[in-house]
This record gives sequence, structure tokens and C-alpha cells, in this order.
Amino acid sequence: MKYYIKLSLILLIFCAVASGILAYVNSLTEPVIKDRKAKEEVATRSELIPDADFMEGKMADGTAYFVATSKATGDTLGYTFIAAKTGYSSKVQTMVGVDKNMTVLKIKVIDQAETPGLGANCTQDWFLKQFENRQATDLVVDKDGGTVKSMAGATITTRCIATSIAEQIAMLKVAIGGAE
Amino acid sequence: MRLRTFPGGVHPHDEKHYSASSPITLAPLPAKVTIHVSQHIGSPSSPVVAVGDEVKTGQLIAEASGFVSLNQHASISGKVTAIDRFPHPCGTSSLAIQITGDGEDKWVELADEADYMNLSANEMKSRIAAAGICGMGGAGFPTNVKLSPPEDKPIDTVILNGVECEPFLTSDYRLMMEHADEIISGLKLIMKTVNARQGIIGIEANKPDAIALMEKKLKGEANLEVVGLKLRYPQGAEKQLIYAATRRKVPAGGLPMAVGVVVQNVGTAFAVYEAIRYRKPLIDRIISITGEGIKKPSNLKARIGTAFSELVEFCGGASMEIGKLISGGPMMGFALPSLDASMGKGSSGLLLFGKKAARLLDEKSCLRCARCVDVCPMNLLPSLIASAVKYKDLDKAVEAGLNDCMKCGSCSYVCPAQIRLVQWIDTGKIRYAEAQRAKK
Amino acid sequence: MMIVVLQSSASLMSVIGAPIVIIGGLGLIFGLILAIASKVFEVKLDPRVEQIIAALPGANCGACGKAGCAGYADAIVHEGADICACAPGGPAAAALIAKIMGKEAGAMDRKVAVIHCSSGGHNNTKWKYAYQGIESCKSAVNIADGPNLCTWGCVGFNDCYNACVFDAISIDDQGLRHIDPDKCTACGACVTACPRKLIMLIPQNQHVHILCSSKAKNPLAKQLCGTEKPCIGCGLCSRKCPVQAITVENNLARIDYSKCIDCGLCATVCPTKAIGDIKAGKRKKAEIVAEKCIGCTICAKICPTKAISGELKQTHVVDKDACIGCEQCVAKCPKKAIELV
Amino acid sequence: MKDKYIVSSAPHVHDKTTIPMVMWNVVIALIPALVFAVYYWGLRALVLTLLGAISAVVTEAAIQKLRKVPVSVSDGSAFLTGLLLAYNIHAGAPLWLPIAGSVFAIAIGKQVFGGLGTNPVNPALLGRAFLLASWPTLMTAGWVKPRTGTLSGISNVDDIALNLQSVSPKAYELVTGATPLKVVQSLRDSSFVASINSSATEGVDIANRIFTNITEMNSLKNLFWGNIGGCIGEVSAFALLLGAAYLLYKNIIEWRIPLFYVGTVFVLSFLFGPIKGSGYSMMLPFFHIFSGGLMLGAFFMATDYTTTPLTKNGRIVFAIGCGLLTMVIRLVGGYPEGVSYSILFMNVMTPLIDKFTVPKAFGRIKK
Amino acid sequence: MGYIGELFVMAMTAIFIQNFVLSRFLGLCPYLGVSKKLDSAFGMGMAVIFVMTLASAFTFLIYKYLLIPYNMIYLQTIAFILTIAALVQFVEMVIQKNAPALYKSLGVYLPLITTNCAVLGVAILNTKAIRTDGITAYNFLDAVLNGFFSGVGFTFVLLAMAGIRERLEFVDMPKSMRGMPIGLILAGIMALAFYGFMGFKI
Amino acid sequence: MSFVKELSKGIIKENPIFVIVLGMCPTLAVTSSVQNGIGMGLAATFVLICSNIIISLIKNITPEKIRIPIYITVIAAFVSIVDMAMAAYVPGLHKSLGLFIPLIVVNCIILGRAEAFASKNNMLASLADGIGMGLGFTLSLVVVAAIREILGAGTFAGIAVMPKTYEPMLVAILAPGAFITLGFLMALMNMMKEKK
Repeated sequence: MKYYIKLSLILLIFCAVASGILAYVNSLTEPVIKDRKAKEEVATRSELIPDADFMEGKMADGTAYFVATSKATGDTLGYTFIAAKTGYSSKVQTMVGVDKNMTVLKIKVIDQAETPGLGANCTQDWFLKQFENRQATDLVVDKDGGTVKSMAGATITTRCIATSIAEQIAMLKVAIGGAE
Repeated sequence: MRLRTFPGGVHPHDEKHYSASSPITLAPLPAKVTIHVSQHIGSPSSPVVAVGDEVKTGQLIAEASGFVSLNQHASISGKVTAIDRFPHPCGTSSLAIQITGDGEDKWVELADEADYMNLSANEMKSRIAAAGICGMGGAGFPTNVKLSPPEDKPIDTVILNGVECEPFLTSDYRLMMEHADEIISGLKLIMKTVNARQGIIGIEANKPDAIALMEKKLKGEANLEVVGLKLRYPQGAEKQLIYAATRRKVPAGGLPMAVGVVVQNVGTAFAVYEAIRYRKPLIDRIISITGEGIKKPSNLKARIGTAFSELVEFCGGASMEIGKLISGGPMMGFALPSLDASMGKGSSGLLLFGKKAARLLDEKSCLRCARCVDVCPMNLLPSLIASAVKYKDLDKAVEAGLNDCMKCGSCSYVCPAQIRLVQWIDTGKIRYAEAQRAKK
Repeated sequence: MMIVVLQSSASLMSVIGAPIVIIGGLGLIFGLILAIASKVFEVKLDPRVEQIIAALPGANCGACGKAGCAGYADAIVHEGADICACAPGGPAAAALIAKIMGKEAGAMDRKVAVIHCSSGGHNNTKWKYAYQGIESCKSAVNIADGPNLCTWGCVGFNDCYNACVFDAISIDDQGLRHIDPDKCTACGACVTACPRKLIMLIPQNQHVHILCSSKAKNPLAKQLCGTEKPCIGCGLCSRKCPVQAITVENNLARIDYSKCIDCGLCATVCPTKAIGDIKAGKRKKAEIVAEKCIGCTICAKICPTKAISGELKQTHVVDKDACIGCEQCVAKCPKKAIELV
Repeated sequence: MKDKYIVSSAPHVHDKTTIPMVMWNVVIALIPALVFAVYYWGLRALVLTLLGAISAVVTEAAIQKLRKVPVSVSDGSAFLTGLLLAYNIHAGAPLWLPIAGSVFAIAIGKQVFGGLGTNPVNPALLGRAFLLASWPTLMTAGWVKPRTGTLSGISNVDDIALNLQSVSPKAYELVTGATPLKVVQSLRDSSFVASINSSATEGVDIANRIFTNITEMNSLKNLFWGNIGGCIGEVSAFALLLGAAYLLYKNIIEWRIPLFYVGTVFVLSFLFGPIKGSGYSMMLPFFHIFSGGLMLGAFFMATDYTTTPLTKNGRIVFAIGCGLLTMVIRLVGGYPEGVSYSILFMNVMTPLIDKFTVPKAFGRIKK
Repeated sequence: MGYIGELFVMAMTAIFIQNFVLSRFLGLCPYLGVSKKLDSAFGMGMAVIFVMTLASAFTFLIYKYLLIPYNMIYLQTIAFILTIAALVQFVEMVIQKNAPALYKSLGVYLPLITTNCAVLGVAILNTKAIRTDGITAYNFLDAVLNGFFSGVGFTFVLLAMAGIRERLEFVDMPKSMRGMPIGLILAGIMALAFYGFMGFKI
Repeated sequence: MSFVKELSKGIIKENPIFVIVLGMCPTLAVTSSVQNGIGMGLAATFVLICSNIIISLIKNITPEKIRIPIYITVIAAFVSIVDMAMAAYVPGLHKSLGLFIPLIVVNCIILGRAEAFASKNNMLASLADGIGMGLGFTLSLVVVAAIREILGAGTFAGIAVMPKTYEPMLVAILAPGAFITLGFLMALMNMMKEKK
């Protein structure tokens, strides 16, 4: 019996030491990660709608959106939000900036793990550029008869991005309408 | 008439035109015969004569040693001049008794039993045994053994094999055409020995006149019947013939008696008739000397033990440069290294091929085209067996049917890559036997 | 200062406390479960089996007669199989296994394969017919007794060569097979591969072999043999053998290696050169060092050719012409007074 | 040795068929399809095909030289692989595409395994899958219209077009710019149908009209003769049937695989082929059989000796699997056409099928 | 579609579309190592299915009821691997004692599985996976079934591979290709063949 | 054996990927670009070095029965540290390596070296072994990644190296390309071995 207790204790010690160290490392890195994430989000938001202040709001499903107001005038310039949907092999997250009329100003993919060379090309400029100046109704992929040009061999990713944005704009409309 | 057949098989050109129309000719008495002590499946016969002994035609010179064995008789009269190894009709060499003839052909005394049909079954069998008859289709199973099934395996059907599905060969065909009555009597005798209800003569469709003749002769015989069979090789293989004629499947590894059937070659039936009626031992048979390389393709009635070279000479010799000699049919027969061998009880033919026909194409790698699978009458996977043997995986080979193969040659015949499937399988069987021995 | 440390350590504790408890707890629980389970579900496994597997060469050649090396290891431990049975591993493996098993390695005579036929090459075979078929001896011998005239001799399709996994068999430009005794591990694969049973395992320290297996009688044997060096069963070797190690049966001479002293005399007398002697011409002759010889006559008694003569207590002399270099005397001389030159 | 008789194991007679005969006969059987292709698309189709075939032969010869084994390109197998690969490319493809495909097909599809008879999957199909994965745009864009017809095979496209162009430009673009299977695939997609017209019911109605049109007799005729957009070799069902009949007559291919493959597609397309709102139609199975690469696949690719099961029952399982997968990919998959992937997939399954369909030897009772 | 439909999608994804071996590159060592013979591939496959299912269940429980409540997701790697290692060893001992026959056919592969990244992979993926609605995380049943289906997918390609490799035993392959290289190239070919399932809309 | 010898053997003679054939999963999964390959290689090298050191130090106090769980705990701890550190300081790389960072735990190289080397040798030798093996691993990853990236994207570490007209062979950076590239590299190794 003593032998077993000894075994268990050794394992216990190892586990305890390991987890202790990890916890300590985590306490160091966690704030860094959070901080960085937050900063990145802010940076992306300002990239989508420059020279603006942002104010957080909540949509019906609890996801956040931001109202952008001009730093200079205080007018509402538009909104930013994150649209997310499962693409081919991962959840593709896009941050979108829209103006007051819900026309897309600019989008940026902030998270994806799609197939390299195919779906992963969704971060390329030519692809993202085409979303600009579109209404939610225009967000239909060419394969479905729309005008959003799909990436070679990655219709699913394209479709996922387009529809997620369209859906999120619809939600935003409700949220804003609700607020007003 | 609806032709019956079996699944699988191939359609080689039957090539019977060489000798089909030549009637049975009596070959001249040979000056010398060599009679092998093993012309059959089972233990070799043991010689009962010594060098220097005088023998008469039909005299017993070697007797059966054991249950599955055979009596051998002198096929000419003369003096025993050697008991030594001589070339065997299957290509190898083995122990044989050589008799140098005196040219007189003095026979032992024969009988003529008028009431031969009413002898007891045991008497018939003992006469068959005494006459040293074995299956004359090639395999050479002692006939009396085949006709003595155990008590618990009653036989209801006797099938006479007049299929002769091997290309070239015409000896059975000529026998049927010229000795139909004797064959039918033989069939009846065989039926009596095993107490069978019905008798069937199976004949392939390329011998319509033989079918017609037999049908005419059997008219009015309620329990006898001629079955026409599709032209397809190996229609004459025992299990395939039984299936085609009766739709019964002989279990793998089993004998025809398991489904109540006995199959005998028409030549055997003829020999049985002669043995029971005249007590004549099996000392001669019909042999087809044919092929593109012989001057006069013929069907000869020749004495057992006659050298092939003598038969070829009698048929006018070779008509072209010979590339290959085959004892038996081209599908399952043996290629001979020389004409020195002498004919045996199972020698149904001797084929002479020219140089061009004899050459085989080189073996290529298997394409997996599965033609061999499609034609295998035993429903096996020949290409898989062969490659398993080639790469020394005997378990796989057995799984694919190594032990079920009867080496009919259909697979090798069709293989577009010219793979020697039968030879591989044969090698596999030898290796398997070795492995089994090593295990013990 | 103290306070800061205390504070930080307190906060550190609060950070790492819960994880330590939880993961440590997991470790404790798993450790306990495994420990107890290892007792409850214990199955006795002999560690020696694994050790032996490690000691074996892992060729899985089957020379030991077991199913691969693991099977052999199992058999050694559980069935008491012979520890010297591993041919490829040789004495080295046997010694290792012996150590593991706590036994002494028995004296293992290293064996080597020898081909008892001098024919078989493309220019050195007389053919009976033109063979077309699988290029394998095992397949070829089944057709009309094989394509070569001599039904005892080498068929020449290299089944032995293909069976050897140690690269010990080579084929020369004449198409003849040679076995490299250094590479040969006596695994026996070629022995079973040869359908004519021409290959045998023979103690490695023997160098004289009858290179024929033909049982044919005199004139025939020569007619059949491709190299025309058959054993004709004349019995000359048998008569000349100083130790009666050669017997002739069925027109074929065979050496009894338990008697053979490797002197090579038979090879010199064979009229058909059917006896091969690897050391031929390389044998040194015995010479007695006069200073050391005490004249015990042991060597004279042992010499198979009576090449040593000398009276008791006298320095002995070797008759150089009669000496065949069998080295028997060298081994037996108590004073190590015999040298080879 | 020369003056000796030849001795070999039985049998001593042999069927005349040899591997080169088989291969070149298949090549012959494929020529009508090429003739049709050249008629419809001009010499470029011929050039692409020859490039594919010749580069396959060159690759095989080069690799065999490197491996120091006998060069066996005269048996026609490499030529056939290259030919079949080129048949899977459309006439608008760049000239280097069939070359790249052939090199891959021969090198990785065949020679790394040791050459003829050893490859686990059909090299031509592997080459096609490689091209499709490597250059998806080049493989799926730039279809060329046949000389007298339309890409989609709808013969009265102008009538519809006039009608459609005003009502739904999207539908018009689809009908004039895609292969028949692509049109059907799009029409099966509810989101596409919804986007055809601003009015939902109108959209469904237009979709249905196109669907009926593409599966009616006139379009079927186009499909049958090959008057549609498609790959070089798969275009004319008629030409392929002609070749297939030749092969069946020559006993080079066996009936089981084509019959069960086409049969499965027939049944499944009848049951599951209709789009929402359209009824069952006896024309639909014929549409699916004549369109795309099915004819080429069923008669020339799925019957490839090396990569299909040895056993007779296994071949039936294989063919049904191919048919099932083809229809699954066509009806719910990401590609409009599924013939090559379905055969490729079943090729991978072949050893397993073989393993589980070992036939019972004559007279053996199953355990 | 309903839950059954969702499960069907999950199964199809795990077996064909996002196959663990061919698409996610998980579990390659045993895939290449134990695919030489069908029998052993089958044993290995069954062992993997068994362990992956069990591991999915245990790790999911630990994740949900231990790591999340105490905010210690960063410890998931260490916690999961400990759990899996202990689990495999425990199962091995139980089988060895109570079912020697099973142990002979399946148990010998168990030690190989501890370091099979497919098992840890599925455990981690389960915590990240989202159900088909795109929002909700996997529940316990989802996780267990996903583990099971992933194991089935692994076994499926393992068997197919073993079938091909058994066949390749009977061909004259270039010597340098034998073994690992041909295993990898075959895997590549199979991955290409599996591309047909890409983009399924079920 | 000298320190340098231990260090160098992992690079060619006992290359963990091409010769010992360990750690295939990340080799195939993360080598779609050279950056990823280097990142993964360095991460694994770090873990390998640390775990080798620790295990060689604790080898005498680990009971046989729970040897493996302890080794895994040690390795998992280092992997987690790497995971967190990368998330904090090189988030881009962390993102693209994804799942395969925690999976370093079960990378056969690490446990394999722990079992085969560190548990039998002293700290210094283990350190050398860790560095050597890690570098060998990294080097192999870079080779595989370079081939795949150049063929599949026309770039090397993100820099265009192929002529403009080159149509990237996408399959090279997809799963089949990974398998086939590694397969051929191994065949090449075999061929070189045979020649010797």
C-alpha cells in the first residue's frame, strides 16, 4: 500500500509543480494576450472607419457592435461589427464597417483557418475590396448567381463570408431600430 | 435439343479437323514395348516377371500392390529384356518393364461369356480389376476402385464422358462412332456394378453425328440418355460434367460418389465391356496422333507400351520441323522432351506442333484484368493465387483457392500477359505440401 | 521589501493555488487508480522474453524453426528451446541469450552452406529440352524431370540465390553459384529452396566437398554432366581416405564430416575432379622443431599418412612428400613442437 | 538448346489476346470521341489530346530508362493513360495542362508503384484530380462552345434567352455560360433559385422552365451527339457508345461494371434527380446518363482492369458504389460532376471489396 | 434536419470530408505504421475507435466541469494528456487481465495510442467545435459521437490503406519506394480521391 | 560521445523525420509555408531541449510504473508554456500553427527522445541531443516547407521566387501535396542510403 501512495504522491508532486508553473506563466501572458486582442480590435475598427470614436452596443444575440462617431463632428459615421460563420474548415470572422445606410465601407478578416491556397486566400486585398460599397442584398456569390466573385476552389468560404455579413447587417438593422 | 453447360470456361479452337474423319486404324505390332509400373493414380504395380522371362500377350507382368493400384499385362508376346527406368508418357522417367517381341503375338487364352450381362456385380468388378483397367481419359484412376463406393454412398447415376473437350483429340469420338454398341453395353455393365438407375452419355456439341448415333442407339432405353453439351472447355472435367448433366455440385475435395454419380470415360466403358465379356486385359487403346506437324493425322488402335516414335513413323512422320511434342491434349497434356517415351493406358493423344505454334510469349506483369477469374470453372482467383505463390505468401494462396484448383489451364489460356498461372499454382501446391510436411 | 514579496507571493498563491489543487488532484487520483489497477489486473509477463528479442538479430529468417524472432524468444523462455538455434545471430547472440537466461552458451559449431554440384551455369549445363516457363528451379523440375539432362544436378534458375537474404550467394560470369562462407549464416533457406537438394550445411572448418550429386553410372554420368566433372562412384577417394570418412553408395561418394580431417587427399586422387578443396595448394606442411621435440611418438601415431617417423625419445622427422597438411599432429603435439611451413 | 523440343507446363495453346492488343483496341475505341471533339472544337482539341498522350509516353519511357527496366511504352498503356487524361480536359484549357497532368499521372499514379498493373488507382483520373486540385480555375473556367450548339445544350436557347434576358439576367447568364450539369447543379441550389428573380415564385418558375428545357428531348439529342460544352472526350455519348460497343464485341471490357454503373445512375437520378417543384420524368435519367463524363467513366475508366475488383461480385459492388457516389456528388456535392471522383474513390476501396467478395470455390460450402 | 440529420453531417464530415488522417494530418504514425496488414489494421482501428470515444467523453467532462468553472482552460493540454494516458493504461490493464483474447488482437496496439495525436486532437477539437447552427458548442453527446465518428474515419482509411498495401506486397516496386515513401504517396493519392467529397451540402 | 557529436547526429545521420520517421503529423500539417515550418520547428526544439534536460535530471527518482505519465506531464507543461508564450508574443504564428502547438505533446520525437535518450544519459548529453534533434526536425520542416511553398504558392518564406507566369500548383500546399512531397523526400533518402 505504501508503494502506491508513494507513486501517487510522486505523480501528485509533478502535476502540482507543473500546473503551478503553468498558472504562473498564464498569469503573465494572459493580460498580454487580452491587451493585444483589444488593441488589435481597436486598430481594426479605426482602419475600417478612420477618425472616429466608437461606442459599444449589443445585438439581439448578445454580440457586440460599435457605433462610430466622427471625432471631428460627432456625427454618426457608421457601425462596425464582427460577422462570423463556419466556412469550409473553420469559423471565419470578419470585421465589417458599414455606413449609416448599411452600405459596406470596408471589411477585414480577423480570424480564419481555411485551406491554405484556397479558402485562406480570403485575406487577400482583391477579394476584400469587392465587398466595398455593397448593400446586404448584393452580397450573393457568383456561383449563386450574384456578383461577389468567389475565390478559385473556395466557393464555400466566399459564400460564408458574404452571407455572414448579410445576416449580421440584418441583425444590426434590428438592433439599431430597437435602439431608436 | 437444349445444350447444357457449366459456369466459366473458355473457347479454344477445337482443331479436331486434323483427325476427326480418319477411322481407327490398327497400328502394327511393335517390336518392343515398355510398360510402366505406374500408369495410374495410386501405388505402382509390383513386377512379377524377371528379366529373361518369356511372356504371352495379355499375361500379367506386374500386379496391383495395395487397394488403389493396377495390374499390368504384357501387350505383346516375347521376352522381358529389362526392368529399369524408361521415359514415361508424362515426360519424366520411371520404372518400366521392357518386352522385346517375338513377332508372333501369342495370346493368353481369352473367353467369350455369352451371358455376361447377368454376372454378379462382384464378379464384374473382379474381372475389371483383373484386366487392369483405369480411367482412360488421362487421370488414370483404377476403375474397379471407382466402382466400389462405400456402402453409405449409393450411386444412382453413371455418366459416360464422351465430351472430349480437349482440342485436337478425336480418339473418344472415333470410338463412339465405330463401337457405339460396345460402349453402351459397357455403360450398362458399369451401371450394374454400382446398381445405378440411370445412365447418361455426355457429348459435346461439336460431335453432332456422335450425339445423333448414340441417340438412335438409345431409343427405347428408358433409363439411358444422351446429353448434348455446349462447346466449352473444360466441359469434360468430372465435376463440371456432373454439374452440366445433373446440376449436382460435387463438394470441394469430395468425389463424385458424394452426389451419387460415377463418371467413366467412353474408352473405359469399352475396356470394361471387353474385360467382362472376353476377360481381355487392357493391353491396347485408341490414340490420336494429330496436330499440324504430322503427315497423316490418325486414330490408331495401338498396344500399350508402344514407343511414340514408332507411332509417329507409322503416321508418315513429321511434316515440318517439330517444336513441341505433347502427350495428351494441349490444355492439360504433358510436353515431352523426346519421342522416346511409350504410350500408356491414359494416352489419349500425341500432338506434334511446329516451331511457331510451340513458342510461348514471355510472361509480363499481371494487369489484374480478371479474365482468369471470369473463366475459372472452379470459381477461384487464379491471378491472386499465382502472385501469392510468387511472393511466397502461401496463406493468401490457399485463401484464394490454391487447393481447389484442378489445373484445367483455362486461366493460362486466356491470360493476356501470358502468365504461367497453372505452373505458378502447381509450384504453390508443391510448396504447400512441403510446408505441411515441415509442420508435421 | 518584505511586504512586497509577501504580497506578491500571496497573489501568486491565489493564482496558482487552484490549478495546483485540481491538476495535482487529477494526478493523485490517476496515480492511485493506476497503481491499484496495476496490482488488481496484474499479468505476469516474463521480462526475459523482451530482453531476448532485443538480443536477437531480428531477421525473422525462421532458421530456428519458430515464427520469427519473437516466437523464438518466447520459445526459449517458456518451452526451453535451444539457445544456440539462432543461425544468423551466431555465437554472439547465443552468448547474450545465455546471459539473459543464466545459462552457458554451448559450443556452437558454425556451419556454412555448400553446393554439391559443379554444374548449373548457362555454359555448363547440358540440356534435355528448351524450357519455357517460370524461372524457378522448383517449378522447372516438375516438368519432365527438369530441363537439364542430369536429373540430380543444378537446374540453374537461382532459387537458392533468391532465397538468401544475407547476400551470401553470388553468381559468376559463367552463371555458376558461389557461396561466400563469411556471409553465410547457415540459416538453411537455400537448403530448403533447392528442389534437387544440392545444398547442405557443413561445419565451416571443413574445406573439402564432393561437388556432385549424380547417382548415374559411369559413362552416363559423364554424358549428363555439363562440366563433365561428375562423381562416377569409382571409390578411389574412399580407398585413399586416411580416416575412412568417404563412403560410396549409388555411384556417389559422400563425406562423413564427423570423421573427415580436412586433409584434401581425396581431392587430389579424384579422376573426374569432382571433389573440391578450397584450401588446395594452400595447405602448409608440418615441420618438427627439433629443439622442442621430445620424441613422444604421438604425432607419428596420429599421422594418417604415416609421414612422421622417428623412434621414441628421438627427434621425429616429417616426410614432406607424404605429409598432406592435415594439421592433426599440430593439434596433438604436447610440446607444440610442430610448425606449419 | 535451339534444336531441342520446347517443353513447358500445360496449357500448350493460348488465346491470341495480348496486353498491347487490349490497350491499342481501347485506343481505337476512343477515336470516335476524338473525331467528334475535333469536329466541335477544332484542331485545338486534337493538339491537347496528342500533347497529353505523347507526354505520357515520354514520361513513362524516361522513368523506365532511369529505373533501368525495359522500356515498355509500345504496349500502349501510357498512351492510353495520356489520352484518357486529355479527354478529361476541356478544349479551352492551356496547352501545358495535359502535359502536367500526364506527367503526374504516369510518375505518381503508375511508375512509383512499379508500372503497368501495379497502380492502385486509375492514373488518368488521378491526373485529373491533381489538375483539378492544383489549378481549379483553369480546369473549370473557359469552356468552349461547340461549333453548332450552346454550352448548356439547350437548343432553343435563343427563345428562352429573349425571354430570360429581360426577366432574369442571372438565369440567362447561367443558361448560356455553363455546362448542362452545372446548370442543373445551380438550379438545385435554393439560394440561387431565390436570387434568380426578385419575385420568389417567378424565380422558382424560371428555374423549373430551364430545368424542364434542359431535360427534354431536344436537349437530350444535343447531349447524345455531343453538341454541348464539356471535356474533350466526354462530350459525345454517341461516339463513346460506339467505342464501347466495339470493346464489348471484342470482349475487352466486361458488361458488369458499365451495366451496374449506368443502372445505378439511372435509378438514382430518377428517384432523386428532380428539383423542387419539377416532377419525376423518364427523361431525367437519360439526361444524367448522357451528360458529363458518365459514358466515358462507365465504359472506359471504371472498366480499367488494374484498379477494379477481380471478383465478379466485387465488380458489381464497385459499379454500384461508383453510381451511388456519382449521383451523391452530382446532387449534393460541391462539384457539378462526380464521375471521376467516384471512380477514384472506389479504386481506393477496390482491395477491400476484393477481400470481402472472394468467391466461393465450386463445390465449397460457405462457412 | 433535426438532431439525427446533424449527426449524419457530423459523421460524414468526420469520415469523408475532414478525415482525421487525410485532411487534418492527425494520427499519421500509426496510420503509416500499422497499415501493412489488414488484420492488424483492423485491430488498431478498433482500438482507436474505442479509445477516441472514451477519451472524448472523459476529456469533455473534465473540460466542462473542471477547467471552465475554475477558469483554467490554459491547463487543458496537460489535463487532457494525463487523462488519456491514464485511461489508455487502465484500459490496457483491464483487457489484459479480463479478456486475453481481445488483448492479443487489440491490446497490443493500445500503448501506441497514447502518443497518437488523433486522440488528443479530437479532445481539443471537441472543445472548439461548433454545431451546425454555427453558434452552439458541442454538448457531451456531440463530443462522444464526434470522437466515435473520427475514430471510424481513421479506421476507414486505415483499412483502405492496408488493403492497398497488402496488394502492393505482390508487385515489383522500386526498392527505394518500399515502406514509408509509398505509404505517404498512397496517403496523398487517397487524399486526392477524397477531394470528391469537398463542399457537400447535406 | 562528445557533445558536438551528440549535437550533430540529429541533423543528418539520425534525422528524426527522414531517418527515424517520428513526428509526421506536424511535418505534414504545418509545412504549407516556410515561416510555419520554422515556427513549429523552433517551438518543438524548445520543448525538446527543456524536457530532455528535466527528464535527464529526474530520471533517478521516477518509478518505473508511472514513468510515462510523469514524462508526459513534464512535456505537457513545457508545451503549454510555449503555447501561451506564442499566443502572447507571436500571435500570427500561433494562429496559423493552431491545433498543432498543443499536439507537440504527443509528437513522437519528444517522448521518443525522452525514452530513448534522456532517460539514459546525463544532462549535458541530453541537452546536446535535444538541440541536435530539434535542429534536425526544424531543418527537415524547412526543406519540406520550402518545396511545398515554392511549388504551391511560388514564394519562399513569403517572397516571390517564381517567374510571374508561373501558375502556382495549389495541390502542393494542400494535404495531398504534403504527403507526396514527404514521400518523395523519403524515397530520395532511401536511394542515397542504397547507393552507400
